[in-house]
Amino acid sequence: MLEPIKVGLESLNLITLAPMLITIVGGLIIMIIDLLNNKIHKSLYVMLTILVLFIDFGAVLGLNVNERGFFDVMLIDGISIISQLLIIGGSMIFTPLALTSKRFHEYSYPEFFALFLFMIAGFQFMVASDNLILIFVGLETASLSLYTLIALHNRSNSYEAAVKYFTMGALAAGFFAMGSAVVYALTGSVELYKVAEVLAGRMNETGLMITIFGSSVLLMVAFAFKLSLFPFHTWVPDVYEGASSPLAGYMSVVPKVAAFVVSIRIFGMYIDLGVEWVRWMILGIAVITMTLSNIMALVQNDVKRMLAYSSISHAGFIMAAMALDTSEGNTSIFLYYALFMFTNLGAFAMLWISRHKTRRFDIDYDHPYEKFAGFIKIMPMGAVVMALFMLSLAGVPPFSVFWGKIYVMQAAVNAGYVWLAVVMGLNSAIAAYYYLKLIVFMFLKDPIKDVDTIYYNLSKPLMVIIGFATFATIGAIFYVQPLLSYLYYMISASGY
Amino acid sequence: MENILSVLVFFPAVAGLLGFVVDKNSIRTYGITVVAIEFLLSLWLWLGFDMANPGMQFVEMIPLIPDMGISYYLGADGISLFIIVMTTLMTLIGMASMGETKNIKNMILSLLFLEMTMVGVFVALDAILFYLFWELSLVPMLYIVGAWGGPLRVYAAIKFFLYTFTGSLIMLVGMLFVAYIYHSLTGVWSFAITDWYALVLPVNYQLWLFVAFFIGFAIKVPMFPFHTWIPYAHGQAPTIGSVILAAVLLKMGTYGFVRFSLPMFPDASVLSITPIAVLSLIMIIYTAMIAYAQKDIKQVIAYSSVSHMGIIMLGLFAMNAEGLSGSVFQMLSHGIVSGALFMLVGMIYERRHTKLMSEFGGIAAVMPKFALIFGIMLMASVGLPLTIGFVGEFLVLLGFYQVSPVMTILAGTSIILGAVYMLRVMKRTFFGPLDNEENKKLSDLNTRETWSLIPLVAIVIWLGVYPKPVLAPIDNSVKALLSFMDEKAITQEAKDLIRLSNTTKGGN
Amino acid sequence: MIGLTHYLIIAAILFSIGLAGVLRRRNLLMLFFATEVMLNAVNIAFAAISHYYNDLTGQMFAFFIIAIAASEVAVGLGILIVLYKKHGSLDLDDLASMRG
Amino acid sequence: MFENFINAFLTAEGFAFYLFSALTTGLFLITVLSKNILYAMTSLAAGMVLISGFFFLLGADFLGVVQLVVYVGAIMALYAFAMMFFDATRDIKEKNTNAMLVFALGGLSALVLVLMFAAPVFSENVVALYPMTEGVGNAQDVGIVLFTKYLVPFEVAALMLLVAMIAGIILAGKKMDQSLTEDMSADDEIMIIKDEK
Amino acid sequence: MEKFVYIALFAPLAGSLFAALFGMTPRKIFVGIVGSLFIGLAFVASAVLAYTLYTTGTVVHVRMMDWIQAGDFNVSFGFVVDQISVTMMTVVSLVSTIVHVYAIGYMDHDKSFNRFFSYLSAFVFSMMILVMSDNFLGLFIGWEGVGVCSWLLVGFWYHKADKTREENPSISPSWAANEAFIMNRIADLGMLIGIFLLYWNTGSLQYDEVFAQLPYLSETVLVGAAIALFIGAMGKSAQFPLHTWLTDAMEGPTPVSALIHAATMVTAGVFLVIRSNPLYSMPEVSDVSFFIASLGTFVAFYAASMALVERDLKRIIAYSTLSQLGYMFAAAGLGAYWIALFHLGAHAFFKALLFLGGGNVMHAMHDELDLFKMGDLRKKMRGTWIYMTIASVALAGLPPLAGFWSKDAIIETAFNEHTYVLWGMLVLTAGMTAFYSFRQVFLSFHGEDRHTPLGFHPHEMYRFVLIAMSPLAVLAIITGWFMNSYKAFIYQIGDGVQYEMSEHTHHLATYLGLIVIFFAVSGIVIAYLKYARTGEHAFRRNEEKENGFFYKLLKNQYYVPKFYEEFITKPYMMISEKFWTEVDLKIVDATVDGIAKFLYSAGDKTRSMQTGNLSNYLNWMAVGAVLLLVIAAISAMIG
Repeated sequence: MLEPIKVGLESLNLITLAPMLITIVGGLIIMIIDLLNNKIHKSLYVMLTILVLFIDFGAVLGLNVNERGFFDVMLIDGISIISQLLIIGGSMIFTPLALTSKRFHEYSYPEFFALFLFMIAGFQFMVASDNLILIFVGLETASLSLYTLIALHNRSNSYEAAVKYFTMGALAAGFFAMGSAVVYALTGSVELYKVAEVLAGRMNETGLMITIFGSSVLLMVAFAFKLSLFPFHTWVPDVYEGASSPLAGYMSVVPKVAAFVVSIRIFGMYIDLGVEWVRWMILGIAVITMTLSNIMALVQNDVKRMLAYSSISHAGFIMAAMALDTSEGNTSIFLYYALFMFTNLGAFAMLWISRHKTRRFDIDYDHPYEKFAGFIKIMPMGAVVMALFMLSLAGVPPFSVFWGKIYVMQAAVNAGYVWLAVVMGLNSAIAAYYYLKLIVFMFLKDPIKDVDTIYYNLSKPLMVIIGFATFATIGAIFYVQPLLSYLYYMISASGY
Repeated sequence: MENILSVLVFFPAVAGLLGFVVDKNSIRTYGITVVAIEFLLSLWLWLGFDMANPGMQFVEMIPLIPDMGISYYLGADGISLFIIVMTTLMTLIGMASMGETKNIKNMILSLLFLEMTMVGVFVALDAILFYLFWELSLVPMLYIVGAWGGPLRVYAAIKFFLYTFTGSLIMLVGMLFVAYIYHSLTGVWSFAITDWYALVLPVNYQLWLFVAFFIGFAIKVPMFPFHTWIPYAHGQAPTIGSVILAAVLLKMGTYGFVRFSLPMFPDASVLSITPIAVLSLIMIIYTAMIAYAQKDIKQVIAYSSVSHMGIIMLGLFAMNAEGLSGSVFQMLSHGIVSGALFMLVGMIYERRHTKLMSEFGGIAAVMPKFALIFGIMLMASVGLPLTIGFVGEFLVLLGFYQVSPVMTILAGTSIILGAVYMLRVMKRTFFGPLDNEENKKLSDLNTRETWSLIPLVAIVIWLGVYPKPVLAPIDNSVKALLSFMDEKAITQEAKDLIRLSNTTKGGN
Repeated sequence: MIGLTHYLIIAAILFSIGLAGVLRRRNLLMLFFATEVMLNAVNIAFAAISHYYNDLTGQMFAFFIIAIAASEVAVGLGILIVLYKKHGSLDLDDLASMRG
Repeated sequence: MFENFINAFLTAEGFAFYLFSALTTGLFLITVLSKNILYAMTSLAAGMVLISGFFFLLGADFLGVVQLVVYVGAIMALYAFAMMFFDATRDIKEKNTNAMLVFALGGLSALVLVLMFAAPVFSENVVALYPMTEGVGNAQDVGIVLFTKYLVPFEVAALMLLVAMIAGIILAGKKMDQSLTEDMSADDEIMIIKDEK
Repeated sequence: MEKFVYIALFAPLAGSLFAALFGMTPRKIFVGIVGSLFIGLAFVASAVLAYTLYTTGTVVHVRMMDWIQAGDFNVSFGFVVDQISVTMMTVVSLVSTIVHVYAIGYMDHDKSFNRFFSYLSAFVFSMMILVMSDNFLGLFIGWEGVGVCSWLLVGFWYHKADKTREENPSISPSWAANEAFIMNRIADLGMLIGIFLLYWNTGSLQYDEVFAQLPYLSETVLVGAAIALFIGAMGKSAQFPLHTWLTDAMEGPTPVSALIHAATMVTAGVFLVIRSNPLYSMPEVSDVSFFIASLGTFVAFYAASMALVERDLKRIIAYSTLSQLGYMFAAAGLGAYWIALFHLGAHAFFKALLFLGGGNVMHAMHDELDLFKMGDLRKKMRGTWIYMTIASVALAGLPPLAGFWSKDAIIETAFNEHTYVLWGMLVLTAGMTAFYSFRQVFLSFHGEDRHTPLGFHPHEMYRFVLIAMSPLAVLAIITGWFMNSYKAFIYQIGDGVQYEMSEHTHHLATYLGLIVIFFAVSGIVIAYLKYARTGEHAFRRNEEKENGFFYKLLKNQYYVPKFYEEFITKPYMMISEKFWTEVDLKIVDATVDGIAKFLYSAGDKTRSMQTGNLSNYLNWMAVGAVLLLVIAAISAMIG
């Protein structure tokens, strides 16, 4: 017979669960409020969400580094903390975009905000564990919420986007499961630290390499899908186009941060084990991704699709850094996303406020370049700010993304991959063209029509958000140092 | 005022920000006042500059991102001092003579930001800071070319931006690599150029890094075969754009060679003398010939710029004080002269809305003042003694003669070919019968135009007759640079060449 | 004796069948069937490995996969419903309003 | 080789394995190949049942039951309702299918996966972290691990199901039928932001 | 003495700037007067310096200020007044003064009168720098300065349109100006190279320092420097093959031709060789020196031959200038520097006189220069006729006029150096010189009146102009008489410039002189017989002869300008066009754009993978996954 198991609460280290619980409870509170009174304005939910996230943020900040909890399922190491901070922070700044002057469909649902919070909880679980099961469950929780959030935009395009994302996500989930199965077959464990131990002992067994490679490939497919790497990126432009701008901007940052954390855990492990092949596979995919998406972005007619391709390219950029498997490389991922986040927030917010229900400029697109023609004449500040974001994305110093970019390239150089840095440089040059294209439209062309209605959606809170994004983008030079040393400390503390 | 360099850099930018609130009708006065103050500040810098000290002065250093070794590090030496003064001067004069009326506010503000980046490039002693200003300078220029230019302006603007951007990204990789080496040797991260100077690199590293930096700088210079953006940029840009572009932006490239390539990679520099000289020769001769084939006055001057930049490049790689000082001096001279020429072309364009030589002829009769000033600048451009153009060109050729007499003879053809295309412009535009009806009622320069050109004429003659106040500090710094290179070079060949090219036989 | 390999191979084959189905299907509903096939194949693998290592983790994993499959179906069908209401069709080929 | 096969086949486990294998393969092939959604679904359901057979065969009784309950009971029921909702019982035309590509990819993936699994993945050295206890029922065993070690994933799974529920409800809900996005064609309400001309 | 140096130097500059102040205003006569006074002042200062030098023998050396200092290179504005430079200064300032005064009359009706004086004075200033500088770079300033002034003055009537070469061999003033400038620049490059060579091998550009180093230099350096400097001299002194600009430069106003293209600037090349006499006297460079002499002789003959058939009054004088420059180079090349310098001075006087006389004719004939349209002008222009005759006699080399002494000395030198071929050619050329000079005099002033039928009503020049010209006439007559005292004066410098005929030559001097005189007289006689007579012997044009090969060859300047046009100018234009349209636009630029276009079209192509069809997306995903798996399997198997 089984002995009754006694578990002390102390040993569970429940505090590790606190951040996720906060978001979940927050989501439930919103649902309950809705039950009690369903005539409430969206701004309440927005603010509630931000408040919950604020508490969450504090809770994460208070966590100690390198703790495990709950039978070692929870892992609170440096990257888990910083990635949670990024996830929460990103969510906090994207949430207020709901506060447009015009109401959009999804924001009339309190469930939207509940799902949003659940999604964040899912991401948090994903990053705060090295157990493939929890990662998988967290991933799916977040993904399923996200699919729903996209569909809630309630346009024909959003359904299409949701279906595409969902279907491909289901396929990716299959690959993830299969990959985990192979890992499990190899090591008898799905906990990565254990996996690493066992694998290290089995590296020299003959005939096993094929399975090791195969396991990495299967997992790679799942994460390449999430990270939108070639050739698993095909959903990105369509989904971004179908989703609302805030969500699209959000998708280009937060889910990727979560996926990167898991990728670091998994593929970093492979590379640490000496499976150089994985490194080369990732490098190859990364280089193809950034190049191909760049040249595809060149020919886009819609700003949002262009930004979608650009986010693919940025992801490829970062993926290359991940393949380096150095502390600097890993730091650069977070630094990059932390900086990219603000710029992206600004760019998508600018798109968001110019969004109309009907397409006024182009039958196919919401945000064709023509819409922004002659912006400088219509609203100089708006054009200047948008141009700042574009320049930042293009990597023009001293705007935020530049610092991320330079750090990534420095990491590549330090790891001995000068060619990679050169490829990155050339890619940035190609990318500059399409960012420039928008600037050209805004500054160098004459307005086409409906000049007065472009900033349809503008509201005070959005102006604040954009202002914040602008300051964060311009002033990056002043906070890069503390950010960087914090990130680097956290990452090296957790041994990556 | 120890932090005068910071003031110099940020004063125009702050003024630019504040300028957003200034009323559209007063913005021109505002802009001119600001750049005039900036010019006075740069004169103050000159005044406070210790001419006898060849090293960096007015140094400011504030660590910005210590973890990456990036700091806010400014300083000026004899080489940068005058380029800064020239920058502020040309901005002032360019703005004062500006005839644009369309969207004047945006133009003025762009110029102010542009001035910040230009000054920034020349005072930055931190590689990343340098890169920052370098890249930022593209943005206002893009706007100026793209918004106020000719029919192909957008193409020209994008080409200008992307070309330079691409090159500088390669350069950035080079910078990162140097920082990496610095770190692996010393354990400290640093992007400070002065720290980098201390690095002694193996020759093959030097060569690769030299190439990386070369691509960045060569596109900006622009060296053959990377020069094709410039005819478009100049051809399409508004007058002020061309003036700034020719006077200052091109100098960034050559300045980069002096600041980075030469002291950091002395052996590679010595090794690359021949390839660079060959490219420079192609620039000098080939573009001079192309200039001769042009039909548009502005294009002639644009191509002549390339040709003159070839001379500057040649001087940089003469590896002796004569050539290097001459080269730096020639940067100033080319800045002033080509700036003035572009202004002149702009003035005639404003009157006739064409720049084609075939449209003109004999206008010296109706615009004598214009013809006179154009003639003076033309003569300075072809390097007439006692004008500013001669000193630099002569010293460069003199310096390079020690390296290769044959190449110097080929390069010397610039004094012939330059005269050929320039005199053709003069003849076809100003001489001959005044037979185009539209030209008969052209008005001569007005007061504003005259007074904006007269300072330039004065400088052209003053520095041609008495270049010492400018040349001496340059020479000081250049000598220090050369002895530093000699000390640092690791191959005997490089040492020998640097020594050899600095000694005259017999005498003294 | 039936070894682990046997189970794994049947799992591999079923997985590939599911994959082929995903690729082949044009009807979204039937495409979802194929994804179920894939997940089920993985479940077999987990159960088998679990059995041969005498370790419960595999069964746990399979258990969670079943839960995930269930959730996916719920969400997937929800999306399909809104889509169907709008488009009146579940045919993949009708879904190409965004491209390029 | 063949002898081994015969020997294996002749044991009870072996017989069951091969039987289930053949049947599941066949059924799932019908699922992915059939033009009739009813056949496809039925065969899928049957295949699920047989897979639970595998589980029982492998001693994962609890899993087998869950498989039957969740898959066959819940999921298939959902699919059945959906099928009826979508009125998808008619034959589906599979247009534009590049059969070659599909089978090549399917075959290739099968080949590579089989190659992978044919490698000696099983190692005697691997020590079970959560061993099955001798003489204890599978359900009990599972229960203990699930509510200790995997309690967090379990709860997250609950959250996931909640999410799925909410999602299903709101997506299928009536509010999705019309757009709640405000009509923006009312231009007279437009907030005009423009530069002073 | 320093103040005289500065006065001589800067008085012309002051005059120029003064005139420039009124550059854009209508004609003001006082501008011309003040300008002339300034130049006169310079002459006085020069004369004082010359006198002082003659009496005391002290060389004045001033160092005004630093100019270029870089590295070891150090050049200042330094001026030296020694026997050589003071000769030049005096000649230059004297001729300039006269030309200035002359121009007041000549440019009377020109609306750009003030501008003209500004340029002319600026030219004198440049010329003063050229001759006074104590270093090669200072010389180069003047060298280029006179080039620019020449450009300005040749192109003074810039408004004239281009004509075809058949209509006007010089095409147009602005064309001729550009040609002059560019051709000089070609030579200047040579000179610059010489300067570089000297600097890097001696460490200085000061004449005295450079010359002090000469004995220690290798032969290569010496020869190189000698050749390079001489190339510079060839351009400025219009030696073959860089000679075509000089005749074309006659497009400028006549005072300009007199001052720049006869008396002063074109002799700068000779001056350079004389100045650098220590270099050219080095035994290592004797071949170069001999080449200089040979080229000079050749040019003397060559130019004279073209003058034989020329009909344009000014161009004839230009050819004669060219020819006389050849004489000077012959002397300098043979080592007789002081003789060359003496001829330079003498030539300046009579040639300026000749030009100014020509200017009078031109003025009278309303800018018509065709000799065949003149004839019998002496009745209407007596003063001019006298001047022209004096100058022509001097040029022809008849005693006792200036030309005889100096030219005879040169011919004698050629004999003395045993270069009999050169001697022979120079003697022959002397005859030709006499012929074409008097052909010109006879055609214009004697023979039948051909101008009245054509509607010309010539009149004599202003009296003050004629008076102003008189010093030149006097000098053209008497200069030669002072040859020996000049010799003593210039010998003060030292060994370098001293040149003495050998005993043998000295012995034969009289005979040699007679031979020259014989040739000259023969030339004059032939010219008289052919052109000066009236009535039935009067000159008639001979169509047949004018279509003859030799006539046409000479008339077309041996087709050299044509050759330049066909083989240099046109190909250069063509290659330039090709470089622009074919190479720069179609290769270099197209490559850059090609990269961009390639990327863009690649984007367009890859874009098609984004079909929007989910099935395709799934296919991509599966293809990616399976491909990765296959690669993984293969690479694992390989190792």
